[in-house]
Amino acid sequence: MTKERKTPLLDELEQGPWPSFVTEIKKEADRPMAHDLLGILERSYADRVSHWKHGGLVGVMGYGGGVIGRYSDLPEEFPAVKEFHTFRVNQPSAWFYTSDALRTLCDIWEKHGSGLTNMHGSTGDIIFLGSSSAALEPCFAELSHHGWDLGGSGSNMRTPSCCVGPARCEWACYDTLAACYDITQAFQDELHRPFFPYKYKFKFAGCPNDCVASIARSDCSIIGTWRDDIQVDQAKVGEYARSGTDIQSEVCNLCPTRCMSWDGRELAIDNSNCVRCMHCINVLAKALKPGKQRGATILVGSKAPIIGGALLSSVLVPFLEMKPPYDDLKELTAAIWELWGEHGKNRERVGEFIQRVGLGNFLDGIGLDPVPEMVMHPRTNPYIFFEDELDDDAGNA
Amino acid sequence: MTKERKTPLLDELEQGPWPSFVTEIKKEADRPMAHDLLGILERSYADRVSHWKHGGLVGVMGYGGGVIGRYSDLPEEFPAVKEFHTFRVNQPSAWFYTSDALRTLCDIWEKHGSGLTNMHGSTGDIIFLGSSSAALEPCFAELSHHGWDLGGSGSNMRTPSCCVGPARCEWACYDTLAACYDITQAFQDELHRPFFPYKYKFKFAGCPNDCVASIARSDCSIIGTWRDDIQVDQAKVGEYARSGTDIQSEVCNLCPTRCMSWDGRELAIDNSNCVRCMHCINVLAKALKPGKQRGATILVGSKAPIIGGALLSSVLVPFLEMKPPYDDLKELTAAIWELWGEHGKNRERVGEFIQRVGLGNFLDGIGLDPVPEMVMHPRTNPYIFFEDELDDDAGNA
Amino acid sequence: MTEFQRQTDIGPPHYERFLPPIVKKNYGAWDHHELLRPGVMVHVAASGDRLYTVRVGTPRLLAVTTIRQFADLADAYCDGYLRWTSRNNVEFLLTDPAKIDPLIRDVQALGYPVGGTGNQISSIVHTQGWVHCHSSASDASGVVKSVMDRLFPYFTGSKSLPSKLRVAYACCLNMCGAVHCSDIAILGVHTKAPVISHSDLPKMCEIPTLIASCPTGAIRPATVNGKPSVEIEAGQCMYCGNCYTVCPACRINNPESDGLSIWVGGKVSNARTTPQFSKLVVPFMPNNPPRWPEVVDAVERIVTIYAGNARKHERMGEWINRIGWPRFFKLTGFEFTKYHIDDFRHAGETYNRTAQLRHERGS
Amino acid sequence: MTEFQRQTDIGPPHYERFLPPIVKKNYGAWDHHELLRPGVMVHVAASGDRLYTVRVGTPRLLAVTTIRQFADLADAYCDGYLRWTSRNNVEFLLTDPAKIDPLIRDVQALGYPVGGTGNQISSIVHTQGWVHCHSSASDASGVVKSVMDRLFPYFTGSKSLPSKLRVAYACCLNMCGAVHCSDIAILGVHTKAPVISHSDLPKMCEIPTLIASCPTGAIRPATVNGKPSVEIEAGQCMYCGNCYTVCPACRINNPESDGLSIWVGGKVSNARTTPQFSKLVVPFMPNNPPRWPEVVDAVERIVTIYAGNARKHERMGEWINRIGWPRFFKLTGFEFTKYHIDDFRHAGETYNRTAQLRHERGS
Ligand code: SRM
Ligand code: SRM
Ligand code: SRM
Ligand code: SRM
Ligand code: SF4
Ligand code: SF4
Ligand code: SF4
Ligand code: SF4
Ligand code: SF4
Ligand code: SF4
Ligand code: SF4
Ligand code: SF4
Repeated sequence: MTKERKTPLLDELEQGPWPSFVTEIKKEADRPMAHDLLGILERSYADRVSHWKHGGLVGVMGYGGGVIGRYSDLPEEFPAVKEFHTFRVNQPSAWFYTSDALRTLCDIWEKHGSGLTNMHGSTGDIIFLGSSSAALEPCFAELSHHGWDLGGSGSNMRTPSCCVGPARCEWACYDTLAACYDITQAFQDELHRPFFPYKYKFKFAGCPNDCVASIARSDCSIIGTWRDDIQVDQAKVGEYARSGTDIQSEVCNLCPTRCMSWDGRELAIDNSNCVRCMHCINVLAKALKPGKQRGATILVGSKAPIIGGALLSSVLVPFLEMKPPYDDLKELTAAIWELWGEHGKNRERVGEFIQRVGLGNFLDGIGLDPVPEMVMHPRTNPYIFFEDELDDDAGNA
Repeated sequence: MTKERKTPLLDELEQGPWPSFVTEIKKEADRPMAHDLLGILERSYADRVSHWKHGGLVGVMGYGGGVIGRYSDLPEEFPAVKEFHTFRVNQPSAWFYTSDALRTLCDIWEKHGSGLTNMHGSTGDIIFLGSSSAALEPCFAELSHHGWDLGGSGSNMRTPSCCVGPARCEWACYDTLAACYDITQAFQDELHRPFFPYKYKFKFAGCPNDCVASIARSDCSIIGTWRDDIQVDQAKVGEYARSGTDIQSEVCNLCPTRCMSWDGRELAIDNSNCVRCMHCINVLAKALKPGKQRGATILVGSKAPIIGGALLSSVLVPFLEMKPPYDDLKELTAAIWELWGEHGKNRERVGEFIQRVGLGNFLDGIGLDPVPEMVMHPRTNPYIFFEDELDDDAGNA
Repeated sequence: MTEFQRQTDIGPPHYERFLPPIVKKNYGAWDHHELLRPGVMVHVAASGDRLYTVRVGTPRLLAVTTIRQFADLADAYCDGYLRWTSRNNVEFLLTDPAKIDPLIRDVQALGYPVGGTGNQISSIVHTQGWVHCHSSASDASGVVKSVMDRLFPYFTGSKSLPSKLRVAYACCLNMCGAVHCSDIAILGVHTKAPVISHSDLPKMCEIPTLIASCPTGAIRPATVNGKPSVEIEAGQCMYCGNCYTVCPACRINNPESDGLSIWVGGKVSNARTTPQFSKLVVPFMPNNPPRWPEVVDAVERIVTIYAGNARKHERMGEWINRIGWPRFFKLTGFEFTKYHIDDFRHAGETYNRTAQLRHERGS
Repeated sequence: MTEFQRQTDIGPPHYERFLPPIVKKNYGAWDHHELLRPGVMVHVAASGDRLYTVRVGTPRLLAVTTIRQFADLADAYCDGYLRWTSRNNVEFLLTDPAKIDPLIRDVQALGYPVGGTGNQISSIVHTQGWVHCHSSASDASGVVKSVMDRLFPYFTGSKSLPSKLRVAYACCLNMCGAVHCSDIAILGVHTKAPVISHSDLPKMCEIPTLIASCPTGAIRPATVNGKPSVEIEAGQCMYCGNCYTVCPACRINNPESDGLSIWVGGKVSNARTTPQFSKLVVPFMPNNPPRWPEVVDAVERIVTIYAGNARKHERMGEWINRIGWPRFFKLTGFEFTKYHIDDFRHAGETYNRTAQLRHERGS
């Protein structure tokens, strides 16, 4: 259809055992967009520099997000990718699909765009890579007609995502898929119409293994945990021992609080000192299980480095039952959004906001009591801003 | 001599088993200064506030430090302590005395001052508590006549101090008394004539037990250590085990790197992973000893909180042989003083200076190569100030 | 196009539509799992039902052609059900163990490898690079492909590791991924201050926002050729590119000085040790497309030395903590420079505030 | 007074003049030591020589009368040799074990206790307080005396502890001691912003230095009654008193709002764990001379609970780390408030960045 491109540099990347993104692009290269993408990318490989420019405001009617605009700086040479916007299509919870659903998405995207995707973007969306401005509206119409909606971009709630959880994992301490879906639906307006100081991400992990890296990259990380004792099947522990697991060195010695002991027959756990790290359960998957009183720890504030350095989420609520309709979580979220919405600076993530105003003041603002679980340890510097009503409150219990 | 004072509040503090500072003051209260000190102190106890004012510049001729000026805000009522300055008399290494030397000091101080002391001040000096301005010169003349000199105050080197070390401790990895004495003598000018941005303290500890708290409160902490293997007498380890020490739980399990193992007969140490923490040696004092290749780690920068929060000293030189005449340490000190002297702000301790300019730049400035021992871990944020000559240097080895 | 009924705020389709029947039946009632071989695991439900998963590596960038091929395979072997993982692998979900081998054969025939479970290296979480983003200091997909070609045996399981090892890639300091918390992270870096187009700036950018965007305060207002603009104090710039993000007239991309850095020892899970940031190992390596051999060598070196030295269950950072950073640098041969010493806001918190040190016997 | 030969820069006397002969002989050649009983230990040299030490508690503030008494005792039992320790105890150095008991009897008769070795509580390192310093938020010696009266059995050994427990006191945030790294620290705190004497300020203080002295930038230049002065933004002041240190016209002392705070879990030694700062437990307790009962009770409570719960060799902070801060607050009954959450420069570094938490079974 279009004449073959010379892409000697990219062609190198078709060698080797790992599947090649170049091959993927070439699969669609009989159509202009992928064809020109190969061209402009080969140029980047030669020039060692990106040939994309900032996006500007593009999108679909009534939404403030969901599309990332992109223009090339070589529009004459590669006209088909002069405009090369991406759609962020909100993925289903835990990225389950049927073949039919996938074919529908492929059909739509082949019709309106490059035919290239990211399965998935880092936030979790289905990424449709490369659309012209004109194609945005019709593509969206067709998507939504088939029951698909866009995810987030800009200063709004971003597309929530979750681990596979109870759908296939024995360790899920709450229903990650349901919670993710419920929160996404409950906050459609916040997802689609930017009105926050900056982005706000949710990630739902069913247990402290955190298979969606929620603690590293979500403003609100919901990590499953339990309150009662680890369930132990001593007979099965014995089986592990007999079949070669060194319980002492592989399990007990790696427990962060060393709260387990093994006498060759019984595995004893001081559950009051267990920090629910999952390690023993991970190693002895058939013998040990999380307790039965399950819920989640809510942590806030993680993000990438810019401006003040990367943050991990930190504990806000040590334990929350995660039962539909998730009112506690929604009320907490509303309180955070209200405070941050009013006092957050432009482009200030909630984690940075908390650092600026201080966690203590933040708690005051959202109406939550301080608990020692929120900090690794109490302050070491004596620079305390005592408030006027200083007396019994701050004193001895 | 003077009529008895009513000190009902202070008298309370003569009750109880611990020796009382009030009793000490009363021991000298037949003379006016201690007598009035009781009076003004009783007043503070009643008023719950200090009755001392700032010092102003007082001192002895030719010295910029060694005396802390102090005036009371009740000069009419307590005329004898209207002026109540302290001398800082430089203590001998490790606070060893003969009875004769003490008597000489007492005679001098009884003659010229209140007869009250602190044995010793927190920095290490003998503190003569309470002298009039007029008595300063004659008191100093008599002190120096008898071989005693003043310690530091103000923005200078402060009086160095050291642990008892080789004089009575089996663990001393270098001669703390000699090093402390040598450095004090070598830098007499820096001790007596303030010309630094702020104070600079040395503390010498013979081993990582750090019995002078050097890592917490000296701009330069010299902490003894060793390079080779811990000396082990297995027979004596066995004796400990037989007489009730649980080697596994009391020693092996508390080793920070868990580099020891005990099979009931032999204590094996992976010395390559031993961090010279002293714990095993402390517990098994008769069986274990530091290695034979001894020296010290040099750490810099500790201080109290104001302004930027308290600091602990951090590693500058992982290992230095501490042999007289301590040229390495002196050269290092000279380099630090030169850089900090030129670029340090007024009232900026060297630890704060390093934080402000960055440890990397500080090392450049004093001509020391960076080594990984200086940090707990390499940087986590990507905000690297690359210099122009970026290439092989920063790259792959 | 009005044939389609445009809707808004409907949200994603309900996930239950996509769950295989065996999942619906045993939802929340899984008992345990076993790793059968690299890339293949079984989850056993309390009911006794067994769900087999075959994990397949992808380049993440997928053509619709490929997705359709996957859909066909799902129809052939999995009653049409499949999922993607949080690291961009495809998982085929089977109930019949007899179909595992045929499925694997077909998948491999299409060019996609099976593996990435357990202690294998899984796919590299990565970003857009020169394929789509304007601020990338290097390409993403190309570096990832080059590294994965080399690490391939660790994905398929022909080489094994003491624990999970997560590799991530981001093409600029915005770090669109979990690069800041990965066992090994490759990060695109700019190393020269942006060049300002003073003619474009006034029309493209708001000057106060631009000034506020700089973490180190390197940007100051200035009048250039009589027009309001800004200037950058080069000595204060650490090349983060945030100004470029908010203002296209501050171009930071530079073929000569852009390149890649390598970080290690981060993690996300709470297992054993708390989540940790990645730490700098190699501050800069040149941009050397199409194969970035220096980067690939460095990553392989780290993986090999980790594989040979760490203990079972010990993640990269846990291993390094046990042996200490000095030994890590010695073992890997990378140079420790002043760039490794933090000098940003909380730098002092990383200084080594103890005399607990490993020493080596002198001669 | 010209009878005396004034000299400068002679430095301290050489320590060798003061070393007992047994120390000179065995200098650097000690083999081991044993704690014989509280306050008494023996150091055994490689030569077989045995040096006995008797450790005696003092209030640190000593009258020359007392020092002469100590000198007399040293003559009677120790050939005139004695030393002070880094925590202000006196150590009598004996070679004849038969003299230990008589010495102890004499020392105790003078009113000074023997103890403070091994895992006993040693003397409280402290500062000047109302005895000598202008910026003290409370007295030092009086609080120390009151606390030590209560902790006395832990000094003499009639009560015992799992490990060393170091208590320190400082009367203001200047922290003239090791308060910031002590197992238990008592710290005098101001809790109201300084009151400025605008009439004195111009003559007593340099305004730029004063402004620079404030860690939080709360001090701003102002003209008051036509004269240059400063004003303090009360909401920004955290009462550190640094402005008062540099400028007497910024008086911070206040009988109503000055008081004491309590901190725990610091340490200095590198044994087992690295040196650690002390952490806040009680933000404020009123100044209640002459006995400060609230403070004494709180300290005793902490010591008792530590003594009853920690394991052998476990310092205060090590124990708390093992059980976690939530349990420490629960066991001791102190309230956890927003004041316990750091909000200074590196505050964020103390937030709990993990899901590793202890939970309690619900009902
Ligand atoms: C597409 C995606 C990368 C990918 O290849 O997958 C992406 C792409 C961009 N991100 Fe991102 N981010 C993507 C996930 C992330 C993540 C990971 C996550 O969400 O789990 C992060 C780190 C976590 C976090 O939120 O901090 C991330 C942190 C950033 C930042 C830094 C934000 C910060 O507070 O530091 C920026 C800068 C900005 O917002 O201006 C940014 C900005 C951008 C922009 C919009 C660049 C820009 O300034 O215009 C990129 C558009 C690239 C393009 O042309 O396609 N992107 N970005 C990811 C979204 C796909 C999706 O919706 O599923
Ligand atoms: C006497 C002594 C306390 C004691 O009772 O023992 C003392 C007393 C004073 N110190 Fe100190 N400091 C004393 C050891 C310390 C220590 C401990 C040490 O040296 O090991 C520290 C903490 C370590 C450090 O250096 O950071 C210490 C940290 C301070 C500070 C805070 C310095 C900082 O950088 O944060 C100040 C404030 C200042 O310098 O303006 C200070 C200031 C003062 C002043 C001069 C108050 C002032 O601003 O005028 C005090 C005079 C009290 C008086 O009237 O007698 N003093 N000061 C100690 C000196 C005795 C001696 O020479 O042996
Ligand atoms: C499928 C997936 C969840 C999903 O919703 O997509 C998943 C699934 C499982 N994870 Fe995971 N994890 C998945 C991403 C993660 C991530 C996130 C990431 O890599 O970005 C993490 C955090 C990694 C980190 O710490 O940096 C993660 C940390 C774990 C851990 C903790 C490992 C550790 O010791 O630190 C376990 C426990 C184990 O493996 O023993 C675990 C265990 C598991 C188990 C065994 C859970 C179960 O019983 O089913 C699943 C099979 C694991 C396997 O691959 O062997 N999963 N797991 C993700 C597969 C990604 C992939 O394609 O490779
Ligand atoms: C005499 C003195 C040194 C001096 O030059 O004056 C000294 C002497 C000894 N110390 Fe110390 N330490 C002395 C202050 C310290 C300090 C500093 C302080 O308290 O301000 C520390 C750091 C405390 C901290 O970490 O906060 C200190 C931490 C140690 C340790 C480590 C304890 C630990 O496990 O953390 C040991 C080892 C041990 O006791 O097992 C030790 C051990 C020793 C030994 C056993 C060393 C020896 O073999 O002779 C000495 C007798 C100890 C005893 O009291 O039982 N010494 N020791 C100091 C006595 C102070 C006092 O009067 O109470
Ligand atoms: S986070 Fe926990 S519940 Fe979720 S998939 Fe991973 S191991 Fe399972
Ligand atoms: S879950 Fe973690 S903390 Fe709890 S017992 Fe198991 S290994 Fe220990
Ligand atoms: S610091 Fe070490 S050498 Fe010095 S007295 Fe203490 S234990 Fe002995
Ligand atoms: S000195 Fe410390 S680190 Fe070394 S072996 Fe002994 S306990 Fe372990
Ligand atoms: S990491 Fe940077 S360059 Fe890469 S996609 Fe994200 S914003 Fe763009
Ligand atoms: S690249 Fe970063 S540091 Fe440099 S001027 Fe721009 S915003 Fe500032
Ligand atoms: S701590 Fe403060 S009040 Fe006490 S002596 Fe030191 S400077 Fe003075
Ligand atoms: S007391 Fe401290 S915080 Fe308050 S004004 Fe003075 S210097 Fe500033």
